[in-house]
Amino acid sequence: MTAILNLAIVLAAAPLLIGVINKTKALMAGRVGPPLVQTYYDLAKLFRKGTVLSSTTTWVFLAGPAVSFVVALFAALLLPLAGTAPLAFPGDMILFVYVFALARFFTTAAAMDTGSAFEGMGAARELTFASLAEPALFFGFLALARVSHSLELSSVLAVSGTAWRSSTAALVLIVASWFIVLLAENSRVPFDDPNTHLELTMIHEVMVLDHSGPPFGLVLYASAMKLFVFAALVAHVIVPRFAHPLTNVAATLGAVFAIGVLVGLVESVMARLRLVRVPQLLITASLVSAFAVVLVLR
Amino acid sequence: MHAADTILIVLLLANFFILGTANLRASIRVVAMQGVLLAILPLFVETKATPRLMLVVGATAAIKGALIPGLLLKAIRDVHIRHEVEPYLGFIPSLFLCAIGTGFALLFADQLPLAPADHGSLFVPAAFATVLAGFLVSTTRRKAISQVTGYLMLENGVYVFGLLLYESMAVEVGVLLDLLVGIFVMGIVLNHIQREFSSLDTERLSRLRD
Amino acid sequence: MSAQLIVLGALLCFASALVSLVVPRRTQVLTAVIQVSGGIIGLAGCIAGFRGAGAALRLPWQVPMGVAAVRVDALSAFFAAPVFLLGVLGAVYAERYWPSSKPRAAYVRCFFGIATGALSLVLVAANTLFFVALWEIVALACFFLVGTDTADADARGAAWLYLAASHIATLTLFGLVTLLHSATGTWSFVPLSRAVASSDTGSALFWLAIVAFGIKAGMMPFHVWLPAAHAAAPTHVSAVMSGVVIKMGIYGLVRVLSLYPAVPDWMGGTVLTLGIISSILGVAFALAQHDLKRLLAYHSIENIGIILAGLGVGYIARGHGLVMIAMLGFAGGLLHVWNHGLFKALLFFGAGSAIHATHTREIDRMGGLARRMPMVAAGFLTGAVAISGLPPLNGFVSEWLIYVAGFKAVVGPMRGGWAWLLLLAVVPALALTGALALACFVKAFGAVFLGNPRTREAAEAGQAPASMRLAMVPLVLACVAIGVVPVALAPLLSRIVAIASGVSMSLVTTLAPLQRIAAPMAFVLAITVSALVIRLRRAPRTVTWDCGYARPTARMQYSSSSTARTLVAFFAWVMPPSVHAPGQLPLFPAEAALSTHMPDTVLDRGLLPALRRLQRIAGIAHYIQSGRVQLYLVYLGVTLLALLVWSLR
Amino acid sequence: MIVYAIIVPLVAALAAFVVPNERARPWIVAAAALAHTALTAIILVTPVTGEPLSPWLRLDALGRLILAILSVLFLICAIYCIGYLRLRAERPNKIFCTVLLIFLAMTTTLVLAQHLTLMWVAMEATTLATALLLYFNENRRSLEATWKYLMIGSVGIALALLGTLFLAYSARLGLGQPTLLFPELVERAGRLSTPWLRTAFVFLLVGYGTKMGLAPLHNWKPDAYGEAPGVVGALLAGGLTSCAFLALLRIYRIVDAAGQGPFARQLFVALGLFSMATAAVFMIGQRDFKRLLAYSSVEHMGILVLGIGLGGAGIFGALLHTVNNALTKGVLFLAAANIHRAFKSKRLEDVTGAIRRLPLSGSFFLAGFLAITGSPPFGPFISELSILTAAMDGKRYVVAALYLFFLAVIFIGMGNTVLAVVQGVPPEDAEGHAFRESVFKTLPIAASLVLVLIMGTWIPSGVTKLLADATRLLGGKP
Repeated sequence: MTAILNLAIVLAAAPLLIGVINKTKALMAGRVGPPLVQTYYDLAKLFRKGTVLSSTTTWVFLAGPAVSFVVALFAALLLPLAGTAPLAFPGDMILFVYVFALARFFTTAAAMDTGSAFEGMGAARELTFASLAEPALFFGFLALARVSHSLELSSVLAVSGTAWRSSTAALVLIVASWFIVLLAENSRVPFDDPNTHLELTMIHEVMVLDHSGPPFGLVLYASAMKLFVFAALVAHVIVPRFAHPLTNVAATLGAVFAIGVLVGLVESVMARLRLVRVPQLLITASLVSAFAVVLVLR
Repeated sequence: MHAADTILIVLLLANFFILGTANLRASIRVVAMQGVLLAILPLFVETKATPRLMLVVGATAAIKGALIPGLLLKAIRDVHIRHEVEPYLGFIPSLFLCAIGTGFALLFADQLPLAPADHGSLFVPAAFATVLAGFLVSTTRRKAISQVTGYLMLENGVYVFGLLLYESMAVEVGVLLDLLVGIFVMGIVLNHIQREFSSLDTERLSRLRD
Repeated sequence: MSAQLIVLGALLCFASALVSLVVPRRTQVLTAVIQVSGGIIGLAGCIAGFRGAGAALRLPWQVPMGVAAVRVDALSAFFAAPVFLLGVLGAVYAERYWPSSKPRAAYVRCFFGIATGALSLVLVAANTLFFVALWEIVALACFFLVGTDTADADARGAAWLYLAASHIATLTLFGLVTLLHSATGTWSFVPLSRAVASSDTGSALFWLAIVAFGIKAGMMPFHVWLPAAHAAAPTHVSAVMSGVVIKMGIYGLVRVLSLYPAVPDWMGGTVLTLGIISSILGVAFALAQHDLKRLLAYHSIENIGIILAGLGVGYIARGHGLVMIAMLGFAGGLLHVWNHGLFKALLFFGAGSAIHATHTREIDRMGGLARRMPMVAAGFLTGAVAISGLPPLNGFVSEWLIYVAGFKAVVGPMRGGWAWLLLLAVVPALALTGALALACFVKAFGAVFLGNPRTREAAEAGQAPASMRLAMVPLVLACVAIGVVPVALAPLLSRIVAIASGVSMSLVTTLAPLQRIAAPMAFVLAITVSALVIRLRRAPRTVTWDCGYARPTARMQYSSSSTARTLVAFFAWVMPPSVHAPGQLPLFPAEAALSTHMPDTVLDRGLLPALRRLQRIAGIAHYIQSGRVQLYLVYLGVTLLALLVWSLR
Repeated sequence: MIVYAIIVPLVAALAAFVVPNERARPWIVAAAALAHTALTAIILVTPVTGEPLSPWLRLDALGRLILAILSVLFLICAIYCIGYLRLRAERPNKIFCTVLLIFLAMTTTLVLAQHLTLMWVAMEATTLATALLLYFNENRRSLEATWKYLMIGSVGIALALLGTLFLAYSARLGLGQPTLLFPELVERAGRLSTPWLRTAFVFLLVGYGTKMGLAPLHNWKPDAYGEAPGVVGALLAGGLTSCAFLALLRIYRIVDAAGQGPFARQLFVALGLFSMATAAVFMIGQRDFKRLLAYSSVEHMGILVLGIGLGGAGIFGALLHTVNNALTKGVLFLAAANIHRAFKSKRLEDVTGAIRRLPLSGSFFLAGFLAITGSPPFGPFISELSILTAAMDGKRYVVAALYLFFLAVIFIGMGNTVLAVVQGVPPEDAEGHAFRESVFKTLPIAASLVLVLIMGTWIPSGVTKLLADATRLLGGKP
């Protein structure tokens, strides 16, 4: 039951999150901007379109979008969007990280499958930055697990008010570093510029250059959902847990869109970092969350 | 002063002479003289003349005094080499060393307990000293012949000690024979060395190395 | 029963070695048949041994002290099973990879038989002398296999390096067993008394074990022999060496530490530290390789590190009486022994087919092989996903167990001691290792099998021969099976952990949720991917768009070295690459070449220079043997005098 | 009965000397060797009779062991000689064959001798015999080697004689009359004069140690083994050294019985370790594979005395290692001889790819290397390990550590050279040489390799008994 609910929420709300971000950026830039639901239009259009494949590619090229799509949905099932997660068991947060790693494996492999210089470059960057982001994510989990004395996402993310009071600093640090990870994992500014047109600067976008039609739709949808899931992850840490599932959903959604707005703000006030700076920022994020661990341990 | 000791003192002096002389022939002659001295030494140790005594004396005199030196002198004559000794270590230092060695021999002999009969006798120190002298000769001289000479002195030293154990000296004959064969083989090899290198300088004999 | 079967299997392996020497080329297939049957019988024995405890047997071996006693407990059987499996698959693979028409075919088969046979006996030997003897025989057989191509100087060098390293290991083992004998008075693995275990003897035994087994297992910094050997050996041999031979080290370590009534913190801490170092640096070095087999070799070091990390967690936790964490650590580490054996063999088989087709080990001279040998590519991909520790395959299960152990350690009450603090480093270390491994294998798989062929050989590569493909199938199935139904292994794991450490509890409840999720996940993924592929099978095809490059050439592709460059740069502090770059280019640059190579820091920058210096010092001593007979006589005299003085004391 | 083991070779020597036919002589040697082995076998199987034929000649447990080794090794070498001398037909073999047989007779005498001086005489005789064997090639290098061997050996043997006389003197002081018969000395050792005994031991150790080739008394070895024909090398490294070791063991018995065992063992351990160290230093980067074998022999002599010095299980290990060392040295030297002859050189510069050029000899050489460095399933594995056991059980951890360290260094040093010889591709001109691996030139090597293998996998109970008796004689526990 909750499973269907989770899937429904993610499938439905993820594109809207993108819309929120773009809208925020537009407003900040003083433009009207595309409608909030623009992403739905794009997806619908893409799924109606035909597909052209590179003659170089093999089935791996198509596995990329498919896997990332499934994985995003799967990750949604691990989140306690409605109070408790459909798939909850001790150690599920490890699975949560590793399914995204699986998706990364296939998206990057798909990129290399085209045998193009740009897409290989994108893949290389994706791999590099992700391997720096992963420790940050895990340090966060470690700290939260310590705080909540549990290994289940549902309870780990249900940070009680007492916990907030007792170890505020640590939790703030975690939220901060996870927000950075969110930006990196979903290749937003300052790590990557989703709507740049200079391939040399891109990470995620450049990897999917050769996708078209439904597969490309899947790619877009998957990345939207991934963003949503990460936003939800951060949101859960912030918002308190309510008794009624639907209240929970509402609260979570609210927080998620708030984060979307925040992302939009960041993107409109910041410029892309030079690539050499990116690792430094990510390592900083790791150190921040590592410090959080130290805080909760003593 | 026992008569035997007089002979032993002469023996020791001979050591010094051999280390001191630059003349190859002379040194060999002196070694021969040492041999003769050793041969007659038993006569002063043992009072009654048994046939065995005579045999030992005779054999020793013949082999150590005549045969072996003869062989060596013949070798020198055959290969007509220069008659200098050509030492690595100068004569003065080697004499000095020999003196130290003799002193050490006397000291070391005192460390060891002796049978009442041998108390005060020079046999043990003389033996040690001669062995050391022979050792010096064979290590500090260039010519292969000198090394054989040194080896002979060494054997003489051993022989001196053997006289202390006159009772069990039946074996001495065997020892002497061995010595003879040994020198004989050495002679053969010397001969070949001469033929191959047209010299008995051991410098030529140091090609095998690491 | 199990003992009889295992011994019979081993003897059949030896028999195949003998047969290979006598039968003519045409009937060499006979050796493979014997090897395979021996392996199957041995496997049966292992499966019987999983539950049968302490089946014992004696083989004829008439030497003082030595008794060829064989004892099979679950631990031995657990380690022996992959040996027989890879023995079988290796033989099948070699049937076409090294056909009897090829030179030295009999040689390879002979030593392959000896290696597998002796190896399986090592794991069941109950007498320490017998253990050492077989141990060295395995080493020798592997030496001959690594040096199969004696005409090739590199192979010779690799083989010699391997022999020297493993002989040092064996000598250390001599010390270990003799010290054990003087401590316990027997030549069999009997538990140490508390007094001995806590004495200096106990620590000495531990350090000897670390060196002896560390060299064999290729843990950093004792790994120097491993990359070259794995690269030079025939591929099916590399698979066996990397899959099972280096696990001998793990087995030995576990066996010896199981003799301690209590493993102090510092021992567990040492194991864990070595594990973490090996895992991170192993994968870092792997990223920097451009030789496919060297890359896989360094990943062996990484995985040995993961195994050791698991064991280290186990020992430390057990020392603090945290049964659950200990159980998870041990189970994770030991299960990873199997997993690594499976997917590493799979990867080597795949790599072997690629090398077989392109006649090069250079990753950057391959490419596009997936279109030409799809089955091999699929197999390699499975292995790559598994070794990256990704769900829903077996690699994830073992790493997950260690992760959970790490998390539990953090969540649980704090303990003192540096060893305890090390536990907190496990999770981040694993995270970094996993991410880097993933990067490395995307790079490898992508550069070898995806994109456009970079050379003519790669372009003309054909489908791999049947036997080479066949050998990969069971491994793929095994990787999936362990990943999808891990619970099936829970009883076995608790049994072997009980033997290894005395800790005993069930993992069924722990693993059940994974199993509940893995199968559907795998199913959904498979369905979606295949659905998409089938739906678009008729999709129009054209040249890669790539922002409108009209004629992209294969050389434009992102090479494997460039993929890893940034990551490798992070580790320059521990592994400085040697770069041969053109200097300041003139105004009108002529043809210029850039080549980079990653020397092994320990070997090329540490050990070899040290050895050269040693040789120079030894050379100085040679003037002693100056060739002057007088001088020799002086030595004689000096010795005499010295001893006389001594005697006067 | 036993005395025939001496007489037969002497008669054969005479025959070899008078027979004019060059082709026939090697067969005489082989026949004599066969007879000798047969005699030995009969002697060994027949139980020890109470009454010895003379107080001077008797076969005790130690003697039985060494005699067995000697006889087997000589047989192997004799058969090899048939092929070898056929290959070297250009050289007259009259002296060679005669002296070989005299060598056999003298070593047998040495093994039987129960009287110190008789033993000394025999040892001196073997020295001289060996000198003539070394000179077989009659070129400058062999001449130099012979000369050095002769000088050092003679001086050493002279010191041994002096030591013998010291022993006699201590007997005279202690027992009244200077006896030199081992049984008497052992049983009444308690009353020997200690200072003289210790001095005597030092002199005898240096003297016979020189023959055995313990560092730093070993300097004649590399030259002699390097220049002598391989078969002579085998006889020296396996046979003569074992005899010298036997001499030391007999003397050790007396010293031990006199309560000076600890002192003697100290010296043994010191010299043993020093020999291993020296060998290690000179094996690193050794370019001449026959000299390499010489140093390996130095190493193993060191291991032997070390084993005795450690006592306990070490004595058994040392005796076992005497057997293994002799047989393995047979393999190594004979294989090396074949390689040397086939490549017309013994330097690494010219010799590589021996396995391709000589599949059998090359493999034997490699196997011999693995065996001598203590790899299973060969004999030395057991003996070297049991010596280490003695060190550990005796809590001599430093000795054990040094032992292992030297073994490691030696393995690396030796392996570098050996693998360079056997592996790789032979130079083109190597094919040109006429050398072919005939039965006589390979079968003996194979035979001794098989024996080494047996010693590592299935030590016959007879051999075990021999070893056990000898060990008991030396006061060790088998």
